[in-house]
Amino acid sequence: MIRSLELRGVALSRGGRLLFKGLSLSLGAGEACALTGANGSGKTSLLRAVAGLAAIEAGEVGFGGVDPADARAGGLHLAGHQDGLKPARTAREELEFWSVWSGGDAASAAGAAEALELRPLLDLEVRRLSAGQRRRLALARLLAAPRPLWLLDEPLSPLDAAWRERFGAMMQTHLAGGGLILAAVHDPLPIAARTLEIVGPEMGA
Amino acid sequence: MIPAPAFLTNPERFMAFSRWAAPMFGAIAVILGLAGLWLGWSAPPDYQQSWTVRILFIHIPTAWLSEFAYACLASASLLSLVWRQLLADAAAQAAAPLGAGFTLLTLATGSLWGRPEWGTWWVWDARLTSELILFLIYLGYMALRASMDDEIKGARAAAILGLVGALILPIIHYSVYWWNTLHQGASVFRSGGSALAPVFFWPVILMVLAYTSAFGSLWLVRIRGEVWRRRADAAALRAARA
Amino acid sequence: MIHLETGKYAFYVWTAYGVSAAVMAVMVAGALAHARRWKAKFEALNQGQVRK
Amino acid sequence: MSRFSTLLARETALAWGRGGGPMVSVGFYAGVATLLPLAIGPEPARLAAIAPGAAWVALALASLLSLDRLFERDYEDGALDHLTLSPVPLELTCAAKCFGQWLATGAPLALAAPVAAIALGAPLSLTPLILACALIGGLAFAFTGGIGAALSLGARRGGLLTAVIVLPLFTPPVIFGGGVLSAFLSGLPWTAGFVLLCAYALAFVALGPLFMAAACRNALS
Repeated sequence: MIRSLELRGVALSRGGRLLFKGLSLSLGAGEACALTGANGSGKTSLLRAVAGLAAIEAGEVGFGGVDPADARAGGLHLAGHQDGLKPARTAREELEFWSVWSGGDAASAAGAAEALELRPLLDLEVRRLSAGQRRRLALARLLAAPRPLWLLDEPLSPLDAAWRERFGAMMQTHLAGGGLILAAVHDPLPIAARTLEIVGPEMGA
Repeated sequence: MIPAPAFLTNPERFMAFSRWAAPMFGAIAVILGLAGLWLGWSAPPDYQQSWTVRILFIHIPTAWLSEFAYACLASASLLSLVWRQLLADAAAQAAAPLGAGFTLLTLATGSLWGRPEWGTWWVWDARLTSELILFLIYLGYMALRASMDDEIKGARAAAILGLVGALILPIIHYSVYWWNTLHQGASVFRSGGSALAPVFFWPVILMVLAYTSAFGSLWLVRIRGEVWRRRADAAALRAARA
Repeated sequence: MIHLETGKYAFYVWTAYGVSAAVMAVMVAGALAHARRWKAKFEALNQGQVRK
Repeated sequence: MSRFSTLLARETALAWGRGGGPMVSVGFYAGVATLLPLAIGPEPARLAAIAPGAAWVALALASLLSLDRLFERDYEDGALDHLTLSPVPLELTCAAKCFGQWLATGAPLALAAPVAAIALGAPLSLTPLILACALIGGLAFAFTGGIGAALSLGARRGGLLTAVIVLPLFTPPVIFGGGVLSAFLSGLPWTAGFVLLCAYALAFVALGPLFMAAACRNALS
């Protein structure tokens, strides 16, 4: 169970080019942090590095005593630009698979669909859903299988104002339950959150 | 880190070492080669194999080198994959074209050697067939390297393929020999050296040593080229950002 | 002494040596050209520090 | 264990693609088997000589073709990220993908193999053996092909590259399978070859996923 996230002196490069170095952050339970920075400054790469998909050049990513391998196996959700949903399968099939795969079950999947008002869309094929509906289906995965650390990559972009508000409330409840959120964003998050800007290679110590 | 000698792990030291080592191995290769050929050609014609034994002088070394080069490629891949040695990746990438070249030479000299006896230019003989499959493995390795845009990912993917090749090579050798005994009976090459008259023993040894040091020299030169290529890429990146 | 006359197999023996010489030459030239090309490219990009 | 079975069900369903997957593979297989007599001539004697071998090679090519979407689809749409972030090791996930591939396209191809062999002139008595070989061989082709599919993630011309990487890995099963069929037809003992084919397939069911997972992690990084 992840209680905190520590980044100490993290340096990251992509394709041989240094993105940033010396980045540090400490996030406790119930806290959120917004990652800002220009396009291509490495926000997505940092989220993937925290998730263990990308290797860091230097520094350390700690999960408060929890072994990183265990933390990354079942302790975090990574919601990226791509939602990983198969166009030819129905929303129900996809949501139930991802719910079971992430540790939930059919019931929790139904609950998540209810919370995001996806019930009428469940029997539609994913390719028939709008961008906003697909994003809500992807976000339903976060609710269907509760995991402490949310790594969100511009989660709100395709949502309309009403849904941004409602997802803000869901993020609030997640934090209230002791969860952590690290979100890469362009426009500010609808919840109280610290900000960490990725300036560029010359940032840090 | 593995306690390898400095010139294996540190590019700077390697470049200094290879600057003199490459020409040295080249010179050794030429000397041994001339000695081997002179010794081999001055021996009386071996009556059973008549003159085609002289092709063996340049066939056996390349057959050995095509396997040896892959062993070098695979061990360099292991080093680059497990200990993330950049120099090892350069070494693996440098060994592939040479290995392919020697495999081609083996196929060419092998079919020329057999031509008078078989009456055809190619026979699906066990050794030549497994040489051909080895050539396909080199081709696959180089194709993978060539079609990956991202250098770093391409290097790791190629290292993984290098290890897969090392795993599959003995299996392929076994299955080709099994296939050969199933369909054709004895192989054309009577188990290499043993059928060779003793007078030709030393020339072959000399030629194998000559070709191996030629490979050593060429490999070092190609690794230097790969190091320069990586330095040029880094310089281009720096220039782009400056 | 060296017996150059190679009887009726002369064609195959000399072809084998010719092919070997040619392929080796290509490999040597290729390796040298590869090294020289990238060294020149590096030095062009680097102007200042010329490293051995 | 429910996660693995759910994943296997999903992979099999994706590979099955509402009948599309096997239809394409078997269609290609039938196509190749049809081209052979058109090229070699219809004389039964000549065709019968190559029938088992040709059916076997065509099976290998058909298995090869149905592989290139094995990892690429999940890699491109981000699903591979989520499949990796799970207590189920990536090696097992890769094995599930290959197994699903074998179930959805390998098995139908195995059913088509005897038909193709007989159409090309092989005797009816060969049917049970070629079916068994095609099932086991299909497993070997799926798990070795998976290595090529994973290694060529992110490469240009991925499908063709997979073929070039994987063909050397196909040579042992092609040799063993072909050997078994020709030994059977000429009345020689064929069990040795069959055991070798099974050994090869099982070896790569065990080892293949290790290489695939390493290749996937590399592609994702």
